[in-house]
Amino acid sequence: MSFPILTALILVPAFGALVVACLKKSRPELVKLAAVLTSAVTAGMSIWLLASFKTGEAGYQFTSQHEWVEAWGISWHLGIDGISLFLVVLTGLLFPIVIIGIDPHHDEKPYLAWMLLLQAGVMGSFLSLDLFLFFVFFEIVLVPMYFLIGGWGYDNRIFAATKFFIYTMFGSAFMLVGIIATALLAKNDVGYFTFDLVQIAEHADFAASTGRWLFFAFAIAFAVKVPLFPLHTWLPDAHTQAPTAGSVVLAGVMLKLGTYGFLRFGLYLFPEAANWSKPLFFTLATIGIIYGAIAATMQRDLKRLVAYSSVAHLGFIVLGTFALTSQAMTGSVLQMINHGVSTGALFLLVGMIYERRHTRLISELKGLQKVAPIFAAAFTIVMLSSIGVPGLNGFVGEFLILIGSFETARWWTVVAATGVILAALYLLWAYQRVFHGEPDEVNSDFAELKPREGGILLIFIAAIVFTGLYPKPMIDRIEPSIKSLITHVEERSDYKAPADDSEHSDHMSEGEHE
Amino acid sequence: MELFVFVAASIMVLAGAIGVVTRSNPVHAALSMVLTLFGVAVMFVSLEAHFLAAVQVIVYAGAIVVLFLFVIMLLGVDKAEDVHTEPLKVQRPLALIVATGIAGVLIAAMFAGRDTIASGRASIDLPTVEDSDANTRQLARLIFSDYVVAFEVTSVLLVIAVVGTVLLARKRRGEKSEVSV
Amino acid sequence: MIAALIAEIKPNSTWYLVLAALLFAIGTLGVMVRRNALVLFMCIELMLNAVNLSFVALAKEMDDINGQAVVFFVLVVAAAEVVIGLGIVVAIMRKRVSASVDDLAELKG
Amino acid sequence: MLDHIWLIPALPLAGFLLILLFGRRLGEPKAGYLAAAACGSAFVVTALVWLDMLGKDAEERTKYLVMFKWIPVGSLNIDAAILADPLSITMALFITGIGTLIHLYAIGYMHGDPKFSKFFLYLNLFAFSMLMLVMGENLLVTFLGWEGVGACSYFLISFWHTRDSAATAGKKAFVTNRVGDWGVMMAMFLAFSAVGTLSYSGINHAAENGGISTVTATAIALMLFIGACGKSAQLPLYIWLPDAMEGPTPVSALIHAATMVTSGVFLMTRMGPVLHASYEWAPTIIATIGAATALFAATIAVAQTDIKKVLAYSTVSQLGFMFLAIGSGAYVAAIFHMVTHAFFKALLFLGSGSVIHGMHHEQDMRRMGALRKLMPITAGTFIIGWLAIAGVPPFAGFFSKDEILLYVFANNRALYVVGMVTALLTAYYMTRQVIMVFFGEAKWKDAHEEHGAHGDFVPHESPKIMLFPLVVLAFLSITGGLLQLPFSKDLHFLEHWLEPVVHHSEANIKGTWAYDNKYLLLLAAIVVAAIGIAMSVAVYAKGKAKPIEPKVLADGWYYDRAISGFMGGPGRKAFEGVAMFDATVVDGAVIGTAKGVGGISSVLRKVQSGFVRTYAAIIGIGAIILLAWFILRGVI
Repeated sequence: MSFPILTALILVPAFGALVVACLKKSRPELVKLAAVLTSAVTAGMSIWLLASFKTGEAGYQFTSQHEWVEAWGISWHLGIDGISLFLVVLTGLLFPIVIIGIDPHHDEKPYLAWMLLLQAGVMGSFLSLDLFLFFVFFEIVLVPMYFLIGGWGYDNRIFAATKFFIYTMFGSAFMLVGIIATALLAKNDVGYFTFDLVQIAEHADFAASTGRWLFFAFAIAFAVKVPLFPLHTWLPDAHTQAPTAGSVVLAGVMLKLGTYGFLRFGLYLFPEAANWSKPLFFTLATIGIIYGAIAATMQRDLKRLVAYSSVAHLGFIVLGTFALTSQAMTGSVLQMINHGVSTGALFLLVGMIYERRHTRLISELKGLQKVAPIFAAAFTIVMLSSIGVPGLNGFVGEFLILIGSFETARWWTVVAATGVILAALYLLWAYQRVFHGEPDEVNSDFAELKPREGGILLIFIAAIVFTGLYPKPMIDRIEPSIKSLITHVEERSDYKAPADDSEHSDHMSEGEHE
Repeated sequence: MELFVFVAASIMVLAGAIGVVTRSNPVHAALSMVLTLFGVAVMFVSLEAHFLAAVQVIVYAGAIVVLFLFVIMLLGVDKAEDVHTEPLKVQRPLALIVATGIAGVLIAAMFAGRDTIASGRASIDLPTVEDSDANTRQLARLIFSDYVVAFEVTSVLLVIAVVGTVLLARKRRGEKSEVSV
Repeated sequence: MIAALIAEIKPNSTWYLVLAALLFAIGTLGVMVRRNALVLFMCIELMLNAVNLSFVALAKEMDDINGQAVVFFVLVVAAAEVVIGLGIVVAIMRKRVSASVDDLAELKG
Repeated sequence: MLDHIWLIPALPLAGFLLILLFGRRLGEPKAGYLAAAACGSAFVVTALVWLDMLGKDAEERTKYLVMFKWIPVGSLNIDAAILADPLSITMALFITGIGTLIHLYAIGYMHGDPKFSKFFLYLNLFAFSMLMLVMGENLLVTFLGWEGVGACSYFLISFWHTRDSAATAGKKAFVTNRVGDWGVMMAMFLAFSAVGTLSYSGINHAAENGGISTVTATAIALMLFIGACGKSAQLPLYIWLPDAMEGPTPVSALIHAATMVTSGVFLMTRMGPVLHASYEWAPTIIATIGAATALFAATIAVAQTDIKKVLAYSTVSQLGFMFLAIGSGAYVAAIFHMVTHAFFKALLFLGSGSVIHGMHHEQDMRRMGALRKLMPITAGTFIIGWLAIAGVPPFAGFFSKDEILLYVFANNRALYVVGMVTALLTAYYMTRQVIMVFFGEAKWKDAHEEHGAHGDFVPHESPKIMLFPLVVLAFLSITGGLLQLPFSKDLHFLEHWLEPVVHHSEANIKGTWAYDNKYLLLLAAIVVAAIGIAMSVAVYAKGKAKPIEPKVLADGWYYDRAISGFMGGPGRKAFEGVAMFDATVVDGAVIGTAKGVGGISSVLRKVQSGFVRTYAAIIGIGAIILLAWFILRGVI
């Protein structure tokens, strides 16, 4: 019996939250120390997990399974594979960075406790292999986020927090029904009543119509979370009003719960329905890409702009997910990480601008590049990553998604690729208005990056550049799981993946070398 | 003779009931209720439920009404309520309609369900109710056999009620009562 | 003749039930129109009595003593209810002067 | 030496990293020398590689070097690999060569700029990206360079970002290029789905052996051409290039004349076999757009007054020539013209930069004149550049342009006429520029007295470090024609050199009328150039006729203005409409639902009056309804 690393990944931050909540408010340094320590331990464990993950294996690793509510077939079943590995690592690393790097300004104790609880919830969602357990974590995540937005957000925070909570709950309600119905309907095929994801996915054989209903019950929850057009309007409000840390976490890992859910639950449980409904998702994703980009172009608030750009980026991820080719789906998983890193960094930068100028309105800012060139350079790199310039991480994911989707969703891809043009348009235009030009009086004493801020951004930029130049280590770990998922879909639906004629290409590219 | 008893008891019951509803002074209302309760007790007798009739008189007329009167006196709320005005405009017409409606549907239900009662009669074991003690004996036998659990639970309920009332009504330390005992 | 005729008429269970229905209706009427909390309780007692009456009448009609057992329990529970209810009234009266239920409208939507 | 080709892009990259880390500490002028040294050493390595190649047989001149596996997913297997073959080494040679010269020039030109080291940071990054572009072994590595140069171009155009026009121009360049990038990406997707690889050898091999259907090949070729239109400023995407002149002049010379803008031509040459495998009308489209751009831009150049704008439109026009060559199957001629154009256009830009530098950042030619005496070396070299571009023998431009026109004549005579008209206009507007700047009266005196800004203003010659590159480039502009002399098959050095790359797709014009009478065409070209120069001299030097400079030409046929008008007007309105739609309809539906629920609740909550008696009445009503229901249903 080896060390239950996955359980520890969930329980350590949860325990940290408890400790932080119990500590005395009058000793802020102790509170901070406890929070930093637990999140650092979690980060360490996730790095250890990354190092000891067996590359090239498709199945779940480090699984741990314990009965929880035996009578209802609910178990504490955790596991990790290529799809969730990097999301878990990102969750593990993003939180300590955010906790160390961003100051909540007031009420630090509850803030840190909520952050740690949030981390535990997100970890649990990515690790759960039990439908019920997943739902529990999926919902737990909402509570700390609600309080973070509502407690530490900006002017209109209560409205945004409520909208976020109710909108997401609306989606989750469908999923809860879906989860219970799935477990009940799968009982005959599996042989016993269970919520275990793997058992249901491997043994259950839903009738086409049933599977589609169940799939859509799940899909609504995930589509809200992603968010997929037209269910996206909670996102700009939540992002704009959330404190910087909230935005970073929201963009970095929480939105991925939706796209991850599509992969882990949508496709895996209901391959036939997913394959059947993919034109719908292609269309919504493509609309989201174009529409999000256009809406982003016209935003006056920097944070709203980045939020709409998230809608566009996540459209790419959904497109790739449903394209069902190994390139596109690997690209989707990669893009989840990339978007987390680059959009997280963008929110961090916008947060820094707000700290200095107490405004996020583009029209209030001008000529910052002249007074803060290093800040501008950091912003530029992150922006180029978000635009998808090759050599930086954003491109790798986007390219893989598009080249893979081109095989199975040709015309959608042709349209979706124009989103790349629009991405350049809205980001560069915003950049020009904020950073270029001669700074006016209020902007001329804009402070340059502080060492702490620079250090944090350096981590992000290093990740951006490294992934852009050498994504192979990530791809090697993601791809086997994606391939087995595609095989799973092929076996259970009439979908046939495009022929993998690697002979052809190998002959070309390697035969002539040397 | 039975008709006479019934009519007399009915008049008692209805008059008392109307008194409860209409008398503005709560003390009068409580006394009107005594009339009703006696009327019902009389009817119990004529329906050969002797034990219940006795309990009705002792518990209701004896204990509950006295309790009411105690509370009224204790709290000094025996001043007449203004029954001639009604702050809620629709309340009185609505109440009349509802009351009439309830009487109507209940009676209608009764006539509609007469056949059910008639058909149910034969299937039930009939206890003999001839001598005056028989009723009490039978009831006692029933309560202490079939209903013994319910009976015990009821006693617990009574204890709880007593304890609860004491807790509710006791004066807290430092709290100045507006009503002096 | 008429007296004899009248003497022939025996009130059957329907009579009692009709009376019980009327009593119940008057009780509800009282609940709806009276404002004094104590009188409200009395009206509730009236309604309980109406129910008791119908139980006993039907017990006679159906020759089933179970009906009387139920009435017995109703009596006990009614007593408990009055005790608690009056306790609450006393507790409330500590805080406010009026016994009118219209003043207890804190749960207004 | 062929094993060390990785050094070629690596050296500028190292320069970039060094300046990134120590640039500020190095300061002026050390950072500039470091950058120039990085670029120069890359040139030396390239030259060594070239010599090494020369010593080998034609078949052995191709070298692949896989550095690492970049993006391997399933059947998609992309290596970070570079390729050295005659084509890429040709490109690398003039990129690093001209790049080094321009680095040196910039040390003088950027003197005193507060962001001196940053400028060289970008220049080295640009050199690296450009080398990755031309040396990429597959479309994706090329695309890495392609976007990299785009980004550098963006940085450098908006280098003086406090000027709004510079900032806008940079953004415009990037976004317009992105439109082209969409085409390149589409081409990559098509190639992958058709062939299963993105490597040039794989795609071209398939195209040569019929492994790609004609439809797909056409689609790939045209999509690549969209990309080339963006990068190489062809109709309808040329609009960014004239605006790009907002950047410092060395940038205009290096990026927007010599190297980056020619990458479209390079890419089409590289993928020549695919174009060859497509429908016949596909090359015709390319040739037609090239010819149209050439003529269109030449007409605009005639009426420009900004010294750099003339050169910018001239560049667009010359790039059109190169695409005309590509579309006519004259790949060697296209590359030839690209190289000579790099020489003389870089020379002209650097010359104009020298003038601007000497005139204290005055760019309006109407305020120049008679500068030849004050700036003798600048004037002399500029005149050489002028002769080269105007097509005067024996300068470089004459031979390369003639080579193109020869193939065009064989291919399509209508386009030949367009080409000749363009050549005439080119000679005309370049002569006009030379006269306005270096001859005639000194108009800068009045102009500056009017403004009163500089009381004792006298234009001065530029420092030596700026003049040295001018002299070298002038020499190359004179001798560049030697690469490919038309007189004998043996003198076709460039053609023999590039043979392994283009042999399949190059058009064969042997036996056509044009080939047999090529000296006649040569003579025609000389005559046309002479007429152009003569007309211009007559108008601008002798004043025999009024200059024809209609406003419609000065405004570039209003094309750019129409585009910006559309983007700023209806386009922006449409975008705003979408944003409004999102706020009102999509979000409105959400908020509306919430408000609806709230509204119903606020009505329903009135029922909760708080009066127990009312509740009792409602219970009573409920009881009545229930009982009545049961009675009516006969349940009781």
